Amino acid sequence: MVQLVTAVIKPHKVEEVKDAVKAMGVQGMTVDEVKGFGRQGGHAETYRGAEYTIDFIPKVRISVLCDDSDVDAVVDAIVSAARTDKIGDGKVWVTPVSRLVRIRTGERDGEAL
Amino acid sequence: MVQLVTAVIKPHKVEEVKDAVKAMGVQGMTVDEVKGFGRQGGHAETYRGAEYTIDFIPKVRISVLCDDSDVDAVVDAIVSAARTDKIGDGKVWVTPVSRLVRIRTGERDGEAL
Amino acid sequence: MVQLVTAVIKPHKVEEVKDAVKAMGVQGMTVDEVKGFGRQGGHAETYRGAEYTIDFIPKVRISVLCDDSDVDAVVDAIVSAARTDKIGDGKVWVTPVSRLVRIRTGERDGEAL
Amino acid sequence: MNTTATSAFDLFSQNTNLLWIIVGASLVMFMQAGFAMLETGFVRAKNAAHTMAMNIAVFGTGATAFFLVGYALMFGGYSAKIPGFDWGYDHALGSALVGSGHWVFLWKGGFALTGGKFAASGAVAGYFLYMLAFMDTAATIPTGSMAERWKFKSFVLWGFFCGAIYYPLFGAWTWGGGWLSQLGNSVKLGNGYVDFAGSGVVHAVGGVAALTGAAVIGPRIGKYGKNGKARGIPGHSIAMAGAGTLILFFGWFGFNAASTLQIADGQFALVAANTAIAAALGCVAAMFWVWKRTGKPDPAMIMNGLLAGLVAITASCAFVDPWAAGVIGLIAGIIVVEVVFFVDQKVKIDDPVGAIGVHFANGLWGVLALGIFASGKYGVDALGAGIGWNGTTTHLDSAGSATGVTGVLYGSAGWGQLAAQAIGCLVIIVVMGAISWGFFKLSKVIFKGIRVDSEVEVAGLDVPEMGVLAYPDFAGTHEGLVDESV
Amino acid sequence: MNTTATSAFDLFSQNTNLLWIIVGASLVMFMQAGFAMLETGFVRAKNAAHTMAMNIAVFGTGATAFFLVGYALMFGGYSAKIPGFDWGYDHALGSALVGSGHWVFLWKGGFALTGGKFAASGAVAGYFLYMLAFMDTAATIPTGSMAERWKFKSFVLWGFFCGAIYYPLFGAWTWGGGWLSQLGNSVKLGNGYVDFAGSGVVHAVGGVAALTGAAVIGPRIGKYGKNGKARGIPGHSIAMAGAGTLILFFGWFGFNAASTLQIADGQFALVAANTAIAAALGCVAAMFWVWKRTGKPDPAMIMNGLLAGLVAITASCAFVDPWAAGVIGLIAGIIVVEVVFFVDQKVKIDDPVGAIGVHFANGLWGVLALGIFASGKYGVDALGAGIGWNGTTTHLDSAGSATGVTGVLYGSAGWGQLAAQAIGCLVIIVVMGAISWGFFKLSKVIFKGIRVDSEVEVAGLDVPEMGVLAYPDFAGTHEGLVDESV
Amino acid sequence: MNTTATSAFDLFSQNTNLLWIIVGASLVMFMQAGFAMLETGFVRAKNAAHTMAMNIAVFGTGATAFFLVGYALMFGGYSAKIPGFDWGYDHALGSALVGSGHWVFLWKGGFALTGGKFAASGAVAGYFLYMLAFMDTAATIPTGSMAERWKFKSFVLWGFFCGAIYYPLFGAWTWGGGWLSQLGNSVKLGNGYVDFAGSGVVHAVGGVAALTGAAVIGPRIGKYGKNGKARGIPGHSIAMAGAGTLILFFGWFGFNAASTLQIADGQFALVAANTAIAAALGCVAAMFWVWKRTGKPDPAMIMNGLLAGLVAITASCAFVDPWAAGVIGLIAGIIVVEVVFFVDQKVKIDDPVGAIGVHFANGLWGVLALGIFASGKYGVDALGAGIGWNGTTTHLDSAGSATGVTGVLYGSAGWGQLAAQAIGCLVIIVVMGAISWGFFKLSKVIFKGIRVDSEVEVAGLDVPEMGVLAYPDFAGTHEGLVDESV
Ligand SMILES: Nc1ncnc2c1ncn2[C@@H]1O[C@H](COP(=O)(O)OP(=O)(O)O)[C@@H](O)[C@H]1O
Ligand SMILES: Nc1ncnc2c1ncn2[C@@H]1O[C@H](COP(=O)(O)OP(=O)(O)O)[C@@H](O)[C@H]1O
Ligand SMILES: Nc1ncnc2c1ncn2[C@@H]1O[C@H](COP(=O)(O)OP(=O)(O)O)[C@@H](O)[C@H]1O
Repeated sequence: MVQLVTAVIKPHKVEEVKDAVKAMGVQGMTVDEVKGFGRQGGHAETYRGAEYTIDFIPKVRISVLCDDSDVDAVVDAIVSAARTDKIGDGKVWVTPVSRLVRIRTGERDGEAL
Repeated sequence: MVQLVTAVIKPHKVEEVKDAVKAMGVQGMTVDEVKGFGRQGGHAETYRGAEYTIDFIPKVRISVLCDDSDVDAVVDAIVSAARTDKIGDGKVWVTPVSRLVRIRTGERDGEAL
Repeated sequence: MVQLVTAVIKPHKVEEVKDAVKAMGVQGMTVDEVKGFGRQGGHAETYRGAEYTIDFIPKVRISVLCDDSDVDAVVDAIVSAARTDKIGDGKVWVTPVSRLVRIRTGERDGEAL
Repeated sequence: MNTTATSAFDLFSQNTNLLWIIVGASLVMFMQAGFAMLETGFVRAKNAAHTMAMNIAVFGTGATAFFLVGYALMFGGYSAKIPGFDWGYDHALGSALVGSGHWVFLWKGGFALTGGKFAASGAVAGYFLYMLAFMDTAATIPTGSMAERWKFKSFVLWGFFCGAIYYPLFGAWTWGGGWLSQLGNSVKLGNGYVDFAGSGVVHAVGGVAALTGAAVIGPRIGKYGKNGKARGIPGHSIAMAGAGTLILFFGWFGFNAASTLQIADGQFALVAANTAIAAALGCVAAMFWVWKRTGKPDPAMIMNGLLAGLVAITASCAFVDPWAAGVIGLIAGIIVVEVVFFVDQKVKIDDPVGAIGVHFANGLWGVLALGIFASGKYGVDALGAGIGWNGTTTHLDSAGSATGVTGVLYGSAGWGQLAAQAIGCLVIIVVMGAISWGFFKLSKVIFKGIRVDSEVEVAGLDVPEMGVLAYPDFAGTHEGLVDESV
Repeated sequence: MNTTATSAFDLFSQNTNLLWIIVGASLVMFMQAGFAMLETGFVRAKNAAHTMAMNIAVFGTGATAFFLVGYALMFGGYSAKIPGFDWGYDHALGSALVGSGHWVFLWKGGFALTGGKFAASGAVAGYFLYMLAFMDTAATIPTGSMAERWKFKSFVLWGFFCGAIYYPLFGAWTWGGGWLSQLGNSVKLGNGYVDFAGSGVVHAVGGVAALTGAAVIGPRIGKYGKNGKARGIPGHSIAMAGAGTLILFFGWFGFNAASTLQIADGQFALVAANTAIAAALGCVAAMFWVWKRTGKPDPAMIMNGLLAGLVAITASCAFVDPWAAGVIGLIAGIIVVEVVFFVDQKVKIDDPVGAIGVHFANGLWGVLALGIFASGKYGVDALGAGIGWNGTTTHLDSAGSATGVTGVLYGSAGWGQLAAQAIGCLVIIVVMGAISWGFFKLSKVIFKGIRVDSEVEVAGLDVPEMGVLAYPDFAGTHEGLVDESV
Repeated sequence: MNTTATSAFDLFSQNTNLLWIIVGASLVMFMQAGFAMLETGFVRAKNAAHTMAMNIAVFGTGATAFFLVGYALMFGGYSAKIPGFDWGYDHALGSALVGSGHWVFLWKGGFALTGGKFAASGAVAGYFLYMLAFMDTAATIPTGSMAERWKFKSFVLWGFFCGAIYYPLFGAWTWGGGWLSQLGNSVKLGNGYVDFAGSGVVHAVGGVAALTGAAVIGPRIGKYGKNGKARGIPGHSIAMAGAGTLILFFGWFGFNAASTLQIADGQFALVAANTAIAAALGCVAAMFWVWKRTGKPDPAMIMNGLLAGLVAITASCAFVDPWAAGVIGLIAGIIVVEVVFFVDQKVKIDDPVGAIGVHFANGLWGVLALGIFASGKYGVDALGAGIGWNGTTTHLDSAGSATGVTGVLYGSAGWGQLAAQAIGCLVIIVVMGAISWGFFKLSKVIFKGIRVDSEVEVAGLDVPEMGVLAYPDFAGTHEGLVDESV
């Protein structure tokens, strides 16, 4: 079976995480830009004298589909590559996938990875 | 265990939903900009005389990881904060999460929230 | 019960996929822009003589909530509409949804679609 | 034959003067591009097409009205008083519509540039164009302060109103030779109200409409929190705003230096240098001041500071020494920061681009500064024998000859000049303020509100009002495109 | 000594005339920035780098060709006919290449600005520069109508072709003193084909190439739905397009007013005022017209309307009264809306920026409008004793003296003028249309198609053709970066 | 009466000359908008507000310093040597501060434009303004090469330093009549160092600071991979950069053509034409060269090529024939590609905008090219009887009369000129290089580093340094807004 590993990380860590995941033998991933809100908090700036807060902080979300058997390793790889030990490093989580298809070939599940 | 609550809402409701979720004691959330297509439908405009349709309507997607025990409350909070009673208010749904890690500390599952 | 069908496809296929899904009777969908990394690989360009690689390729992600009973048909519809038979066509996967609410009305699960 | 040579020279030199006016007019017209980029950069992306469209249409509407009506009301009886021009000069085309003698309030004659002399005379056409460009500048100022919420329909009426009546009114009183310009003759106050290139006539008059308009229309949704605290709503493109600022700076050389209307003395060069010096000091002063006040050198304020220096020097640029231009600019840079903060946070009038601080406050400061720093060296006889600047002959010295425009730093005679300037400021605030306030109030009735619905405002004005997205290819620029009240 | 004084004055006044030409040339050259921003704003983000690069490279390629070859073909035998210039004026540098007498079709002489007089003479250099800038304007028009699908290679050839041959051809026939300009002498039609600053020579000639080019290259993928219905494909930055529009407006003062080529009479000022008036009315007319037609005041049409007014007044700006300039602009504003709609929806030629409506249709309207509204006051003797505008002496009145350029509203003599104008229009449509059509057809053979592959077109031309993204930091600007047919 | 007529003409012609200077100064000042858009377009979105703010503040700081101090050091003893100006010309206002005779190194006099003549004289004010605009150009060059990492505080000091000392120093040695300009008199090298509009004085001097600054500050994080290989870091808006390029092109007509400082001969027109020709060839050459080198016609290089042609022709534009202008531009287009590649990939100095290739390398090429291509036709007596260009009388021919500026292609006498040019280049590289390097090294001590923290650099400088986002409404423009080291 296949599972979906999702991570929200700091943007400047994308390259490193990508390399780490690739090194695991995972063949692909999908990323998008998100804004995060958490312990890290935002900060206030002034624009022409009036304050405004930037409270959503830019993050990158990474989605990796992988085999059951690889999930642990992928999660660990992401965690160690994305870690800066500073607040705001983000989260990784795993959700079950009941079916997967590769559009080009119609291959399914593990085959489709 | 942890679950993932996802909501697609109207953009101008983000602040209110954020406040409502925060008020529930949830410590973080991740948002991104999406385009929605649904009952609300799009609308046609003209550009130099030729019509074009804007049929995907901007929405904001909110992802909140929370404890099993908080899921109901979080869903309700989002629903009531995001509601305008007009078509296009959006949806909230819940998916299971089999594992969660906080990157900074390596804490897991409920601890990682 | 309800499930979530997610697809990562080539951007110029969005209209066709939308039409195919709509033709299935599905009432709505949510799309966002993502960047993909996979077999398709990236490519190198030069900017003022120095190389740089565009290794994340723009894709569109489509999320469709639908009834258990429709999942197969929706997946197939997406696959056939998005297919170009060329590398990089993308993936479709299905994840379970434990609960769904329509914000406007509070309707739940199948009702909320 | 010698005579012929001389008169060929006279004609040619007059036409060279006219050339300078046309080059200057083109530069001032180009300022519309600067305003367009500055204002559009300072609004949110969801209102960018609306703001840009206003900045183009304001020329169209304002110019049409000024062409048909405004120019005739402003200069009808005075014509193009371009020095050394035989045609046009002192040949009244029309006559007073309201008032007479030193107390003329409006003129008439030459509507749609028709009438004997108009069609034939390059001089009148050139003067018209230069004045048109100034009108355009005044007209576009409120599009900034009222941006992100103004109904396009209502804005269109403003363009016609400003070009036909609003701007020509104060214009007739000052540059048109009307009552304010004659305060020197009528009540012996210096050379009368003196405003070389329009700190008052253009900037403060446009600025007071920006103020009353913003007050009448109310603040943008979300500008003031529940506690009433002002929130910053950053503009969507600092880069665009910066480019606009530098275009305005360029255009200002036409605005100020070509206001000599002739090149026979080298004064236009001093004017240009003073303009640059005041801009530099305004920029630097605002940068350091805002840095001290908020901890960071806010780019929007660096831009506003440069423009503040330009607005402030505009009235006096031909009458002051370079060091004084520096001082005027420096003070302008501080004023703009303080006024923007004050209006935003204390008065709670919401002005997305800082138009009130830049044009209104520094327009007034510029008018007054002339009464302080004018050195008396210039403006004695700018238009020919016995005529002081602005067509006055007053302020004769003990020997009975006309004196240059003199501020209080250059002799006690300057107090009269300062008084004339203060009267001008008062008239702008009270009379032009009331007229523009009345116009916006009346517009409210005509258009059932001059402000878009709150749903439209939240969604962004571009689609509901203009039918286009400013940036359809960029993610996240429009939060909610449609009127969601279906 | 008196003689010396006189001749010093003569020399100085000639050089002042030349100065105006150089200032004007700079302004016209700056219009390239306006075109670049307008066109780039009106295309999708995924083609923005390609469109911008064309707008810069078209100057490079076109100017190189015009310098080496084009100027010689256009003016070789005529030289710089700048009024009052002793050097250059009436001193033929080369001779006719094709034709003779009133029927010259091409000149030769002064290739690469070499040859006796060229290197020494500021007058020739200045005239060359001004003409270069006009050529550049014509050359850049098709980059708009063919945007978002034109192979860069094929575009490069167009630049050289336009600068070397295409533009100089019609140029030689008109401003170069060739057969069209001599229709007054040869077949007694008014003053011959008269086109003051190039509604026809520049705009319609560039515009017809925009038309044939867009026809040959075909519509963008997705422009016409399965049912054949035109779909709007909004440009990626209304703000950028608006700024470009206002830059063009600014540059137009150089385009039109400096086309007097001298300042000895004040005519340049009337020209400038007429230019602004037509722009204003064009803007307002298009705004209201499109508002009525579609329900919203489309910003793209407000911009196109202002430009339409400018294009239309260009031919006649020196010959008409201000009221007529207003009427010409007003009609232009309506024409542009209708033609853009018609071409887009009925003719189904896809023109992303509206170049056909603005430059082609209103270029022709401008040429004809001169035959209607020219007042007869100007153009009698613009170049010296006995020479009418365009180097003709024709249309002598009953007393045997040359008359000014006169349209049908000012006497039945105007019908000859209108006929000459109509012949000019016909030549543009038929001859220049055929040449440009042939060029694009031939290019298709040379480059195996002048259009990029459909995969590239869908992906956006920026990466495949130019190797860069226009906006790499912004999400969503490029749908599919790569040729996915691997 | 005849005398009066004559002197009225003299006065008027002098003021017309002055007008050209003011128009030119405005154009050069507008180049700041071009630099601002070019540089901002070439950086990443996360640093756009910082880059734009530098481009505005550099005028403010530099101009303030030049007004207070720099102009006095550069011209104190020389005043405004504007041809035909009785006031100002040859009337020393101050005196040498360092050096004497042919070997003056700095002047003094006229600080803050005070002192007898300054306040009164339009001529001095106009000359000051023109020189101010050139200084501004030099000052803004390093803001490009050091962009995306320069502490704003440290940048502010650069502005003051450049305006007060750095630029005036080399300026005094050349245009100020100092030792380099006198090499013809002192050591008989041609007409001394000749640099018509500043390929060296402005571009190479600014460019060498861009080089030393970029070297001292180091490359941007990520510019060089682990293997040391250069990585392209594409700018965030090719469209903005392109618009900036075309603004610079426009401004360059003021830069070069108004450097004649008078219009009495038609030379300014030749200068303008040469400027356009070199730009065209530079653009085309760079396009084809980069196309061949990398497989695609990189738009950034098309832009840099056009600018390279402009920089290279700047020194010699008044002294060469059009064909030579073409050759100089063509070579410049190749140089810029090669130097940008070389600096980036071999020398490994990181210059985000290509300033070193454009301004430094082509500035030097321009200075040398004069020594090769100058035709000897101009510069004999540009400033009055017996004075060669740059105030020299040297290089008398066998008949004992002064010769024009002559390069090696026009006679062996040219070798002296080429030597003078080479000395100028050497002084720029060695002396100005050392001074600017020392300044940046010293700044490092003063500000505890002139570079922002790496966290700030990765996050983007806009919020940490300036307190704003350049594009708050667009997704993905700022990677990590905050200093995450909490
Ligand atoms: N409960 C949550 N649900 C969804 N996303 C979360 C949640 N908590 C945190 N995040 C995401 O993780 C990012 C980092 O979280 P934060 O609390 O700031 O630091 P840390 O990960 O070090 O605990 C946030 O910016 C947000 O995007
Ligand atoms: N089946 C679906 N799958 C995924 N997203 C959906 C689905 N239906 C609706 N949505 C999302 O919810 C948004 C609102 O839905 P819509 O049908 O317009 O109104 P309502 O939520 O009031 O029923 C849509 O714009 C879309 O983003
Ligand atoms: N393991 C994966 N996890 C998440 N997304 C993936 C994965 N593999 C591929 N993708 C997504 O699918 C897209 C297409 O994949 P690719 O391997 O290039 O071609 P194909 O789908 O034809 O196998 C990628 O660009 C990426 O967005």
